[in-house]
Amino acid sequence: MIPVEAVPIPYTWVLALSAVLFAVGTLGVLLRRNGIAIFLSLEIMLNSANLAFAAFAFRFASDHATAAAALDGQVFIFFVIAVAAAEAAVGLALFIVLFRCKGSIDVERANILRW
Amino acid sequence: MLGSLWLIPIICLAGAVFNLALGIVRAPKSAVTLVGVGSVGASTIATYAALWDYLHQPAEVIVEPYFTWISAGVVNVNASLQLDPLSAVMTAFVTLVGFLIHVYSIGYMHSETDAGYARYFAYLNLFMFSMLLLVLGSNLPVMFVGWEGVGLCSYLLIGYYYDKEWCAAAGKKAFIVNRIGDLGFLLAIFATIAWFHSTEFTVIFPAAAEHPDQFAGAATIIGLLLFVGAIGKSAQIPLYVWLPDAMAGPTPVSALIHAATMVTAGVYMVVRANVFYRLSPTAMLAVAIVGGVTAIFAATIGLVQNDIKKVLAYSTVSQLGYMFLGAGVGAFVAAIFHVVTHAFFKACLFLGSGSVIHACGGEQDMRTMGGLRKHMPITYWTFLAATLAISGIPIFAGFFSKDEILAKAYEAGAANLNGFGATYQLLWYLGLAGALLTAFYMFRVVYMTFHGSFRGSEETERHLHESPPSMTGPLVILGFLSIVGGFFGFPGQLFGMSGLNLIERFLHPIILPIAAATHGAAHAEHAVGLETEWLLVAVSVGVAVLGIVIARRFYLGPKAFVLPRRLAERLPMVHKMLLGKYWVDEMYHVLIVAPVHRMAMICWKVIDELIIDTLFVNGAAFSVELTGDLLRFTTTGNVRNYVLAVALAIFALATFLW
Amino acid sequence: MDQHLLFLLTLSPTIFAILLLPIPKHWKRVHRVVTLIGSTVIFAVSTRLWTGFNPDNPAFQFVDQHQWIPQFGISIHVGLDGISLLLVLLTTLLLPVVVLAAWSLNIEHIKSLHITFLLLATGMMGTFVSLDLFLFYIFWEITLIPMYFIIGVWGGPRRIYAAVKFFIFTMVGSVLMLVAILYLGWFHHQQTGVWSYDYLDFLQTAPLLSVSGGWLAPGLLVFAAFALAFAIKVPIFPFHTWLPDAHVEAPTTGSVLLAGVLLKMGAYGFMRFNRALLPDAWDIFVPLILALAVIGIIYGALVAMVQPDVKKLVAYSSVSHMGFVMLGLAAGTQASTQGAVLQMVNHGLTTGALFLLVGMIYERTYTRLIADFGGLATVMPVYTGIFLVVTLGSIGLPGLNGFVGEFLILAGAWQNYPLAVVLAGLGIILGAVYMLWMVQRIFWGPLDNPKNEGLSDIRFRELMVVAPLLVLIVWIGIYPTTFLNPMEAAVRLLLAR
Amino acid sequence: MLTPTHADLVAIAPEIILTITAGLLLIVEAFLPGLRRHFSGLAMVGVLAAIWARLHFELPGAVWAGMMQIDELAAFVDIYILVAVIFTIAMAGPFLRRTETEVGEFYALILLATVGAMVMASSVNLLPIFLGLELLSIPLYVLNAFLRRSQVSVEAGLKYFVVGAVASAFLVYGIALLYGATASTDLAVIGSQVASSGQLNPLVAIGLAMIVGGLAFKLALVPCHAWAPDVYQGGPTPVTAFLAVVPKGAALIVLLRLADGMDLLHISPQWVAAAAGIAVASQTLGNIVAIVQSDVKRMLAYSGIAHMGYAMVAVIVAGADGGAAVLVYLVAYTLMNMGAFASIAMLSEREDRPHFINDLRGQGYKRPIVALALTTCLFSLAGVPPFIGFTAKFVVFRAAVNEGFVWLAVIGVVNSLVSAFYYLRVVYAMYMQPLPRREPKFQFSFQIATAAAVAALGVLILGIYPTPILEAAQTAILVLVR
Repeated sequence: MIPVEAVPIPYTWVLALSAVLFAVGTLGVLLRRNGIAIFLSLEIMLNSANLAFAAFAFRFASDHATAAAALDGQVFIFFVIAVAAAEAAVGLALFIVLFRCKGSIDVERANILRW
Repeated sequence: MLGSLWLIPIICLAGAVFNLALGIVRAPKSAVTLVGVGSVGASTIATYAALWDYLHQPAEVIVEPYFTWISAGVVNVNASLQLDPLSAVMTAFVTLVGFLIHVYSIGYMHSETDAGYARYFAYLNLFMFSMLLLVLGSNLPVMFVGWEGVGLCSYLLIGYYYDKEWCAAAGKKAFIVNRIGDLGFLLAIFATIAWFHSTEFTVIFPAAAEHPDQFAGAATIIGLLLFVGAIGKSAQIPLYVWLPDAMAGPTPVSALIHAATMVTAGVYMVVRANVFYRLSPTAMLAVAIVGGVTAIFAATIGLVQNDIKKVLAYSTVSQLGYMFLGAGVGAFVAAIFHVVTHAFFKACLFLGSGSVIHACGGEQDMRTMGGLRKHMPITYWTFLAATLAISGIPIFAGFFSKDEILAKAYEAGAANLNGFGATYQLLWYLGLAGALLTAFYMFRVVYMTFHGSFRGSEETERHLHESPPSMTGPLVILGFLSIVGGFFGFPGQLFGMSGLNLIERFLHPIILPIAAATHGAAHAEHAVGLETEWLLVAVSVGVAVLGIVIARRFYLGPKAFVLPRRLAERLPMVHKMLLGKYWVDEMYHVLIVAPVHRMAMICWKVIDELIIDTLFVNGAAFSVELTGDLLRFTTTGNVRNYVLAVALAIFALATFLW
Repeated sequence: MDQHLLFLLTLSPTIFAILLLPIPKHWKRVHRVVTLIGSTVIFAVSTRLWTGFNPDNPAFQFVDQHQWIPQFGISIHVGLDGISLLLVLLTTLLLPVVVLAAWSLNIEHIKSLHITFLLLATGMMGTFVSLDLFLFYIFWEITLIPMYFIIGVWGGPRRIYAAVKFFIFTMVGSVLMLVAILYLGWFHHQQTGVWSYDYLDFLQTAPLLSVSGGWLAPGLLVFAAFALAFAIKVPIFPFHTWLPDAHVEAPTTGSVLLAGVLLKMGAYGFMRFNRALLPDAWDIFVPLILALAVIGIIYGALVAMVQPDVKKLVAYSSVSHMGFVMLGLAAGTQASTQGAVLQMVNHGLTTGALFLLVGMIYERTYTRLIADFGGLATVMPVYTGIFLVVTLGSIGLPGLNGFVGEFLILAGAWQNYPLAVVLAGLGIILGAVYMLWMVQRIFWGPLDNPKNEGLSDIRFRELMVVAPLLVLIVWIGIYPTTFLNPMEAAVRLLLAR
Repeated sequence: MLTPTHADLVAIAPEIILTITAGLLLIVEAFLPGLRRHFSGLAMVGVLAAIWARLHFELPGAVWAGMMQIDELAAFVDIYILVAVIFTIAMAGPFLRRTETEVGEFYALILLATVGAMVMASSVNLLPIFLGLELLSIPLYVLNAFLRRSQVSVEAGLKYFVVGAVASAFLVYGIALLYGATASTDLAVIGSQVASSGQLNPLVAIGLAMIVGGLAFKLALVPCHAWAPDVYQGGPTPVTAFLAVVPKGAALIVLLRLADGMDLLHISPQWVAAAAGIAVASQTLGNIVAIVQSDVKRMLAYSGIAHMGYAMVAVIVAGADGGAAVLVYLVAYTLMNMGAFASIAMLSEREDRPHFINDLRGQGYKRPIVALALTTCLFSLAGVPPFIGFTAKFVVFRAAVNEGFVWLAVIGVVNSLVSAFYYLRVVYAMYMQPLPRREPKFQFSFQIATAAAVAALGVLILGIYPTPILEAAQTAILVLVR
């Protein structure tokens, strides 16, 4: 059994993770053509933002001067989640309509409008 | 009449306006005649009344300012007239000759339509107005108004038969060639304003005369510029080309405008500005040379022309050359004197030719004439008188004036005027040669026209007739004047009594005495002895006679026309050259007209349309559209590209702001 | 009354335009009558400016100021000095003339034509009277839109190209002028701490702009911005190519106003702003302006000489004539400047009259090609006479208006730039060449085109159209003092700066 | 912990009214579909009530625990947004009737989006700003795809959604970073911290970049512009009009608050350079590409890009002058676009077809009023006096010159010169070209014509007498830069 002492995780790790997630999400949006996939990537981006909020809030909470500010970040997370949900609803609806029109949810098929 | 000089020109102007109105309402000829001739007659009377008053009062110069014409900054021009010996002489003969020619026109133009008739007299009156303004104006701009006015009228009258292409063209040519000269005049006015801050004769000439050193340079420039104007108006080399063409107008017009009055305006101007010329040897020499060369040059062309009016035209050019030669050698009075006498006999000649053309039904080619003497005696005799006058046969008017000019030229040479003695000497020879030619070609005209037998068609011969009194009347008067006119300037000095030379005495005051000048022309006064002068007289008379004899030999008697033909065959080149008038017109066309036209086309098609419009204006628009057409493809229509753009943009911005 | 006269006068055309709005389209005659009455009234009222004007007072008169945009120190500020007086009167005179000229035109949209025309009138007058640069700019630009429509709607075959070209060309210049105006306002604030775009204020501060330190000196740049706008309008070579197209395509109304007034706006701007506001920069630019002016004179004349289309010929002759105006301004002597202003009026009269006359012949034959004419003098002698008089006036025959202007300009310019005068003199000769050649080809010679045999001579209405212009052409030729006096003081003041 | 007071409620009365109206519409739609003809009227009433409320109650200033700032600025923006909405609704009624899609949702969504815009514009805290932004965006995703059967409409909706969602993701992440950097979501705090620090530390820089990117999407600034042409062309015209005006207004205000609060003009030359670059790029690309467009709506999209470029210049300058300039420009831009789009809404046959410029040939005499309105608005867009478009440009460039950005002003005016090209094209199509052989059948709608005419009148009158707008703008902006 390797003993593990309870050292608190530095918030920067979390931040790094959120950054990575954000990058992943962005790349996902950029690289995938399938509507749903793009959509999931979007969710990842939003949630990475949430992670960032959480990380910062975590840090601020640890400091008296900024303890009050911690709340803002945490509150923000909930709103983002809500918004993400709303976007999900609309987005899915849109893809359905798109499917009706084009028989596919490949976003590249939507290219009547250009130039 | 003094105090209301303005009446003299204005009457004519009123006549012109009135006649135009009459023309528009198609009034009958009688009314037009009344207005046209009447107005000129009235102004003639007014003139002589004014002269009468003038002679009976002490003042030498009378200036009548009426109102400020143009006044701004340094420019300050009054509308004002001036009567002094010079303008007096000019007005006197202008109105007289003008009136006679108006009378003559009644008969000559009777076959025109009413409207045309009215138009003709309107123009003629307008011309009289302008001409009087020209000679009476008391400053350069007012003179310029008349100057351009006569140009305009000449344009209108040459193009009187406007429905004939060549007439209109000739009119245009006259106006434009004159314009070139006018530019010189105009620049001269500007220079005068710059130097004298005035254009009044009574200011600038005395000023120049009093400070010769100060104004010597000015005198040269202004003098030369003025002379450019004179060259244009008085048809001297190189701007003489318009005058022969101007014969397209009705003959009375040729007589009035292109022989008697307008074309002598240049001489008038040079004499008017004599102070400047005497201050500037260069300018004076230029005048003399141009005059002398033109005199002989035009005469040579005159030798071979067959159109009677053309011959007279070239002789006019040549005579004007004599006048400038006179002015150029300092014989200003003689120049004016020749202007007057020339007005008489040349007007007479033109009117005579007019009456001949009239008789031959518009035919102008002398080869189809001949023997007209018996059909139209009055015309013949008056014509002969005038011819003798122009040839310089003693007691005829031309003799005195021309002889005086030649004598002065010789003196100038002998006295080595301004150190250009040799040149003046040469010019004298030219003048003498010119006299010979003049006598020759004038008598050639006489013989070909009036002597021998008629060479025209039977049909025309039957219609040959003497002209109506309205035409012969003026002929007689002018003929008479060209006989006695010379005695105004009787060369008294030859008999030791200079007093007899009235015109010399009368015009003397216009030759302002020049204050002691370091340079400038010393007026060559009697540089030669009396006997020399007599010798000169003999020589010029001899030359004239010689000319007449040759003419007789060539064109009269059994062997008529044989010799000249043989001569022409002997020297084909020369003959062709003379016949072709040295191809000057053609040269001008090649050297000036065509290149200008080509340049204009280049400016339009290349610079304007190609470079500016197509290349820059439309080019700019096109390039913008092209860019747009390229850039529009950045909006690919593929939403993933849009997202990529956003992402990259934010990435770039972040790194940039970092 | 007098203190608001100028402003009301400027607005009055717009008011008449509004009056026209409720009148039904098809009552063409009513539109014509109302517009004619309106413009005549405007002209009549504008004569009050003449009678009430004190020629000895160089300052602005009939000054009228209303608050407008106080935040930026912008106000409706109008006034007249001797220079603008003449131009305003020229404008108001041309209004009824133009209306009468378009009287019998059978074209569509008569109503719109008259409305646009009246709006244009406001713009033109406003440009000459405004003493606030913001106001000036607005009026300057306003003239664009109506003229754009006049050319584009009622113009010839290539009207759209011409209209757009006109619009864009003019705008090219004016947009930069806007920046220049803004800069001057900022500079005035720097100097005085006050926000203002008022001309009289700028007269105090603008001359302080530095012109030293190379071509990027603010003074020079501001000058260039103004100059470009005005140079295009004048037009100065090489910015002139919009003019022939606009003139040829535009209907008579447009051509007359274009030549008569709009071109003057450019030259006016040069005097009012470049010369008065930036004297130092002016001195630096004079050689350039001078050169371009002379080039314009000769170039315009040359190109005019070879034009097959009468209107185009007259258009290029405008380039040449406006060259004289610029020469007079650039020479900058009292005489030449007064001559330049007078020449603006002259050009307005003669060229305006020429376009009117061409319009008349066009109404009869529907062609403007010189080649289609010839020998018209036989069928329409009176018309020929009038045309000849106008032509002579424009080629500067003494006793007619053109001469006085050119004489003053050249005589004045000779003091400083004799060479330029000599070259410009060539322009005078060429002027005679192309004008008389045109006259010869149109009126003289045999009547060889059978189509022209039935042509009727000038009608009474048409006579009434040109009569006022003819009277002025002769008047200015014989007694220019009437028109030289009022501007004398103003010009002196202008040159004193 | 502060508890909400009446003041807080009253302060957002307009938002509340609109929300209620929206809800009402949905309910009525569900239970009394017979009343559909009156929906637009109902919505209109709601909007008018909102305006009344905004004008009637005093402006309390900071409310909702200082998250919102209901002051002159908020009032100004609210009013202009609501006016824009009035125009939208006015042209929506006949439009929906024509496309047989007249349902309550449309108005409800419009009103909700409006609420979002108003919240976004009057908030000084990133949280409500984010919420407002989403509340504004999500209905618009739907609205753009509102013509379900029209391919283009759906495509427009999709594109707007995808790009929009990504943009807001970036935005929210940017907010997170700013929050992390400054331990606050309150703009005032963030601003003062950054301004006092005198430069942008990396975290702030990246956060700012992301937020600006998010807003740039809404403003359709280069390079986040590409969606605009497609969406404008595809979406229903009333929505396009709304889209062209309202979100941009709100976004500009936020951007202005940021820039001004952080005093970016003075602390960050990079920002100035970048923003200037964006502005210039937007103007140039917008105008140049607009020249080659054959579809009026698409052309207006590009022109919109260009116009936001001009507005950006004012944002860069910020401060009292720049702020006022932004507001004035917004008003001008709103009127011009509403007029233009209203005219287009009427001068179009079928929604799923492009609105070709050539279809407008000869309309100047067929439909004088609308054509004149369109002409007025186009000249105004081109920045020709005496229309408000010129006044707005004047104000903006004046601000730029006064701050020393002469070169920006020069580029701006040159660009407006280029823009004249394509605006003129429409004008001469209408007035100088004959009707096409197959004459398009545009049915006349009094309502739309009135809307267009009113907008055009506003453009003209405010152009000639802009003083009130200027005054309002300046007083409004004072509370920001105080």
